[in-house]
Amino acid sequence: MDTNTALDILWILIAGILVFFMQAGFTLVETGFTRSKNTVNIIMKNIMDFVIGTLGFWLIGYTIMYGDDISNIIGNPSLFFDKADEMHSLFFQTVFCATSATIVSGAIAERTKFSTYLIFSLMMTVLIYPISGHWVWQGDGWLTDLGFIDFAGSSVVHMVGGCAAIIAAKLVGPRIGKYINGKSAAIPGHNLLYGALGVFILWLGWFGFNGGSQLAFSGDSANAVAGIIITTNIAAAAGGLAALVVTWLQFGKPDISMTLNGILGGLVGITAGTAAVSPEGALAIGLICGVVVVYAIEFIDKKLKIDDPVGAISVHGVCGGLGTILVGVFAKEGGLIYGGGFHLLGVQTIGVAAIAAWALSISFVVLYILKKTIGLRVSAKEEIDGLDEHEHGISAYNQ
Amino acid sequence: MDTNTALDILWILIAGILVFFMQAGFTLVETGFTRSKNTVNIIMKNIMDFVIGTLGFWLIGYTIMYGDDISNIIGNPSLFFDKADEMHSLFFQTVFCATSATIVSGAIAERTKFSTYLIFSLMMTVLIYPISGHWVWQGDGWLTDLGFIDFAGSSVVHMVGGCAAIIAAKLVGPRIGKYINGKSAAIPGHNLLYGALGVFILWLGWFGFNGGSQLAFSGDSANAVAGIIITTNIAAAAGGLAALVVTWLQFGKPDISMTLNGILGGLVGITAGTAAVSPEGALAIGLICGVVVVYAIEFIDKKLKIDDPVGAISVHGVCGGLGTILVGVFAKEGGLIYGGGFHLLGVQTIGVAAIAAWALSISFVVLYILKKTIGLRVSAKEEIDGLDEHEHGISAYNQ
Amino acid sequence: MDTNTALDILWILIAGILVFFMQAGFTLVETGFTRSKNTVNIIMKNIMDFVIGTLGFWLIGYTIMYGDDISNIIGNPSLFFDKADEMHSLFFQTVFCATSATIVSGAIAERTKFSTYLIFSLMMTVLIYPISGHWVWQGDGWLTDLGFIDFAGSSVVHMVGGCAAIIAAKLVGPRIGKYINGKSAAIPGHNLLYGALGVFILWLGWFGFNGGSQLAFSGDSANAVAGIIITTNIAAAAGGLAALVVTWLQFGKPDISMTLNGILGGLVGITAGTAAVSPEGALAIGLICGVVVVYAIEFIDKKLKIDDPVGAISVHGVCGGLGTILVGVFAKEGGLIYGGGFHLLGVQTIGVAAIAAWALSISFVVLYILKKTIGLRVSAKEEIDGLDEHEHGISAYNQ
Amino acid sequence: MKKIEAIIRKSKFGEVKNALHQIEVNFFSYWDVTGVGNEKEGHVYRGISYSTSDIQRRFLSIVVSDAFLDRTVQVILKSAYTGEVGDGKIFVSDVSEAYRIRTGERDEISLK
Amino acid sequence: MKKIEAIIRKSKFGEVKNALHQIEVNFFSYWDVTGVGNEKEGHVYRGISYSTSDIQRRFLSIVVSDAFLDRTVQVILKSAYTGEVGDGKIFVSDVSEAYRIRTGERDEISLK
Amino acid sequence: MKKIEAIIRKSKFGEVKNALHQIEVNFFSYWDVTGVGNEKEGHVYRGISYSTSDIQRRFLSIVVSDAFLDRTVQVILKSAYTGEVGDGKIFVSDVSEAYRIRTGERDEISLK
Ligand SMILES: Nc1ncnc2c1ncn2[C@@H]1O[C@H](COP(=O)(O)OP(=O)(O)O)[C@@H](O)[C@H]1O
Ligand SMILES: Nc1ncnc2c1ncn2[C@@H]1O[C@H](COP(=O)(O)OP(=O)(O)O)[C@@H](O)[C@H]1O
Ligand SMILES: Nc1ncnc2c1ncn2[C@@H]1O[C@H](COP(=O)(O)OP(=O)(O)O)[C@@H](O)[C@H]1O
Repeated sequence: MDTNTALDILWILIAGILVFFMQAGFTLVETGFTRSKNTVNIIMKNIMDFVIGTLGFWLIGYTIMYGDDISNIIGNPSLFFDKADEMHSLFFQTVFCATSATIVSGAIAERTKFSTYLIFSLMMTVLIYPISGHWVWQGDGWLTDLGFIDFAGSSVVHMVGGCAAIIAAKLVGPRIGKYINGKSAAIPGHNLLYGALGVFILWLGWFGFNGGSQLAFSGDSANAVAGIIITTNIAAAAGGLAALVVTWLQFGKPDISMTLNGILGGLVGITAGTAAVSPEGALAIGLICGVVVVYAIEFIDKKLKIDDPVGAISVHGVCGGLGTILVGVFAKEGGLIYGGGFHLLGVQTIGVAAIAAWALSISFVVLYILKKTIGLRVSAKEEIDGLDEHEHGISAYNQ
Repeated sequence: MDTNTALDILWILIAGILVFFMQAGFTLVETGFTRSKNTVNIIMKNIMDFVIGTLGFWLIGYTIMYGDDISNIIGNPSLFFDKADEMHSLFFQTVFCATSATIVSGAIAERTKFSTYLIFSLMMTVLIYPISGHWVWQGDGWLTDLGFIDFAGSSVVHMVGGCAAIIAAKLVGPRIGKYINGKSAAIPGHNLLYGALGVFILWLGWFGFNGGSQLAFSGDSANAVAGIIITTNIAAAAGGLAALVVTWLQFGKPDISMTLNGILGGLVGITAGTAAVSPEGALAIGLICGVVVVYAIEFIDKKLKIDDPVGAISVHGVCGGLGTILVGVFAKEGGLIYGGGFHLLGVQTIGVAAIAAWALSISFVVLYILKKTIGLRVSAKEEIDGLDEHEHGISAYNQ
Repeated sequence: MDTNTALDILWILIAGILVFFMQAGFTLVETGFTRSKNTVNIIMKNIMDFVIGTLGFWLIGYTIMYGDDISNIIGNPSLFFDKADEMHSLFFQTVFCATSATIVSGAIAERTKFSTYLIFSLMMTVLIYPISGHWVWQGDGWLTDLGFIDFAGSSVVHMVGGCAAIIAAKLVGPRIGKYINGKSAAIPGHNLLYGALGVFILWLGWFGFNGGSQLAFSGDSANAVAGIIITTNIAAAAGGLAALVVTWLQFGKPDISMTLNGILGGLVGITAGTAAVSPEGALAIGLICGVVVVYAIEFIDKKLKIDDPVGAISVHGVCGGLGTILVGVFAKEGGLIYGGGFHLLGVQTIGVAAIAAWALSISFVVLYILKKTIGLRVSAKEEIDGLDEHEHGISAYNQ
Repeated sequence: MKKIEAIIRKSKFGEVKNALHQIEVNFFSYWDVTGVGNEKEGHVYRGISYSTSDIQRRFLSIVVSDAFLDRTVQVILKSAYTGEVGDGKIFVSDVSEAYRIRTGERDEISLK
Repeated sequence: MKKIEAIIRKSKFGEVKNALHQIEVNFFSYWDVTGVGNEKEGHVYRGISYSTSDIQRRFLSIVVSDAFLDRTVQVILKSAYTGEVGDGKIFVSDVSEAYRIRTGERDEISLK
Repeated sequence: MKKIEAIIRKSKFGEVKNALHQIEVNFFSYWDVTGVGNEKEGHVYRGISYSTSDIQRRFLSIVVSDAFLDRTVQVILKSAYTGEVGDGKIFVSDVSEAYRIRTGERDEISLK
């Protein structure tokens, strides 16, 4: 193998390792933003996510996504993927897939049956995620043909997770005590330091998430990756700043949980266009997502009355879709403000709509069946006592 | 230096940095699985492990292991290793050595004298670990000559640590309150989130541990490393899945601490054969280790009545040995199920037996002397009050 | 781009990502070493640091530091840095700048106004740090011309942070209850595990901090980086060991918080000379800094009566300056003990004095103005109740 | 004046609190305790099944005027009830003096 | 002998403790409780503004001889005072027996 | 009925609990408190040596029928004893009413 190819593989593997670590970040964020009586359950869901993702994606998910194209819609599935010279790719795609699955976990935390969750997680891994992924990233998918840009997965990974999350959170219903006489109550997370550490780890992992999606490092890719890391970092910072300022002005205090969500919103938002926009564009996308995430959380919580303990729907669903569409505005080539007209913007919107339609409808079908069969939700007693005691027989914190 | 060599060194350094981070993972796992009154002590042991490992291995350990061979048994020792073009190797081997030493810490947690532990840790670093390591990895050792395969150290690192751990745990005796009328009591860990975060960090570090052991990246090594990362990841997932299923069936609840141990068991088990087996082989090894670790923990706890608070003996000792032997079954070249006959299996078994014999006997000698001289154990009062108060004069958690 | 250049950029980016993660380390150390009622505030300061650093350094700080030289004093500022082939450099320098800013946060923890802190953090980013940085690292600065060696920033990053910290801690005054009848009281940190995890993460990041400062990896740089990682690691270990021994002898118990500070002291100390000294030199520097940090903390606390909850002034300020000067003693080329005479030692001392003078005086001016205008400190009531309740309206820990 | 000490299930706290508010008992203090009693809880940890009678509970301390005693006790008896072993206990004892720190008011008047 | 139970602001604990030491009340136990009362605390969490009357407080339990009762109560009334809603309460009740475990000493003598 | 409040060393809790079980006192509640008293604990933090009289203790609250009072006190006195300063205290006071929430049973019968 020539040195350039080895260099490319090295970067993809390292980036994949960074993305792997995001699982720890998600675990921390979800744990920190929920109550201590459900900590074991949240940990278990996040771990098993990745376990199922690893096995399921290798078993069949990878080829559904990246196998030879069938009618621009789906890859040709084959079992136990085993091409020795694509192992780095299998790894990188596996950690992406697991990210998408894990997003749902936060939105339905503190009330969902563990066994049901595991089954849904498997469906994400082998069905929901790979199919829309194929449309965009396999090379022959119909969205690729249209010219749709989702560089690292604002839509393919995050919005798909966010769409599954909103369906799941709606079907499973709000936590007991969340809506009292139709008014939304605050249920503060039990350890905001865990939340913050989780966000730092996610931010770290995102350099691999976006940078690795270049899928190369040699030649011109080196500068491209450096540029991606800068746009990623600027958007994250801008998202955090925007959320801080908005909450400070609106509630009189700089709100930590919103600031953290703002950072994540900025990261999700830049993911689609990270390679296509300038640092200034990244600043704009980050600021927009940081503001939007605050209002989206309020809207979903207070108007839609969907109970999303960690804000996963807003962060991943809303900012994922929005970030993808904004590529049509800020892309240096083809973006609206660079004189590219409305073409790219249109394509981006179509792509977002199509992926969202797929993810929403298939999630609904799968979850509705699960609801009617084994059920989505634990009993009220289990929920009030905490899932840790009943589902796992141990509490996370002892003497 | 040519680019390929630089690329190799880059990978080795990055892998070493990842392995370094495993120290934090061990600290978190051990802390989380024990009681809060001993947290400072556990942190200090894990930190000083690495401090001693760094200094001792550089001082003399490295040359005992990798120095010019003397009778296929030991390297030619020299002080203050200082070859400018082997510094990447010194670093990579140092972090490995520290891993081996740190394993013992968990098995004897909550009751061992700090000063004694430091001395033993030094002996691990400059004596116990480097000698058996020399047999396998220096190139001229007698096990290398036999054709023994332990790619990244299931035996050399983990089983050696596990063997020292069982001797130490036996000699130091169980914690007060662990066996009441001969029945094993549960002493739950004080923070399972720390345990889980630790496992994530260890899993992360293991990509460096196994992948870095290729000791190269250029040319064909790139695909080899990618393959290693896949087998590592699959075995970890399989180990976690197996432990989850076993505990769910057996105790009626999916047990978090066993699932975490199952993941570690899978990782330890695959370490020897990570480069030699296929993904399917990794799946098998992971599943086997995930099941075995559950029963090994029960056996050691309930039958042998050896008190190992974190399961280090089972995870590192048992799965380390087992994983090494299983290379004889699953190795694509020479493995039993690939028609390779019993030769490799025999060699693997001999190697495991020899290394275990060395580690068990030398650990016994060292620890027995320590027991009879300065003593292994704190007083009952110190143990009941917690080591933090008496050994370090401060508790880990305050207002 | 040729492969060697790509390799260089790869290393710089990876090193930068590691340094980024140090922000999480600082957050954990500062949180762990302070009281739980101020946790949200500390998290917010550390996050906003990095947010401001990212935006401010890109906006103008980078060119003030690295822009075309004006009279050997300052770079030629220009807005919104956007050179496509220097993005890796912008990233690497941004994370360095944020490190310098974040040091101050710890020294003034638990009593400082959040809004004031944000303004000061911006001043660090766009004014204080870049100017002295220019003198040493831009290539045409007056200290570069003198032959001053500060390879990775013992002075440029850490001592500058430490100088700002001492001024800030002095001007903001001690925490209520810290000095009772002129006697210093102990205010133990609320979670030493966080502190330890933070130190592990900082140690991890330091491999990128020092290793990345080679700013290349191809050719001879590979071995140079490996050597840097070894000297970094040895100095850290030596610092921890020295602090452990000193506290054990002096207070009768091995003190965890001093041991952790010793490690950080060793890391800060080696940063200037990491590429210039031998492993033995690193050992010496680490040991010296580990001893000095213990006494410096005592001196600042008990004699100067400056309240520095995390020891930032001693770790970063004292060890930063000391480590830089010690290059004049231990540098293999030009160092005193290698027969290089007093020239280098003199240059190092001048450099340290100049940078300290700059950082102390400009920090004083900025902070004095802030004190007289919007004020540095929260009200006594806010401080006693905790900053989390009043500044952020939420406590970090809930049920 | 009487002090009512109620040891209840944590999961029933919300109901008890609402019920108290409904009869205008708006002042009390509570904290978490471990209770030892008839109830046993089964756990499994690392392959060891064990049952413990040390169970997390919430302890409420409420000082009321004599006139309020009965209805307060009744309301707790009702709202903390599940009927399963482990519902907890209520203890009543005398309080001889009471003060509101803010005003210095004494006894019954300090409880309003 | 009397048991004094004082529920005070956490931020006033230092002052109360010093004041108690000054009148030589050097023995007591304390823990953190949540208090429900007149005081309300405003919070914002994720865009939801809410106010809670569940506030962190410190609970002091002090057993004193009858002779010490008055001055102890007075000292707490004074040192825990801020004048704002939420200063807390003091309750006094009878204690019939007291023992020092170390010596087996009983009643008043065990309190010295 | 009597309420026994015992403030003991955390490290003695296991023994006390076993001793109570042996005389069939199987019902009580406990929580962790900080005790201020004669005992001093030396600490060093970051080079500052200090000694504190604020020490972690366990607080047991046990309501028993009058008949059980003596033996319960005796058993605690014995099992919590080390002889060193800081063993703790036992306080006894009257309880006028007791209820078992599960059954509504009152007074002595609710304590069985
Ligand atoms: N005599 C007692 N003194 C103090 N606390 C008690 C006493 N009896 C019961 N409790 C508390 O009440 C809780 C519930 O009692 P338990 O015996 O489990 O159920 P039940 O009252 O339904 O029989 C116990 O866990 C304990 O906290
Ligand atoms: N009747 C009571 N029983 C037990 N605790 C009480 C009672 N009344 C007040 N408290 C405690 O005292 C605290 C302060 O009381 P609050 O009504 O807020 O202020 P104030 O006493 O100034 O009116 C409460 O949070 C609660 O912990
Ligand atoms: N008068 C009191 N009121 C409440 N608690 C007390 C009282 N006296 C002692 N205690 C508790 O008992 C503990 C032990 O008392 P201490 O004076 O240290 O030891 P000893 O009883 O052996 O002299 C104290 O830490 C405190 O928790």
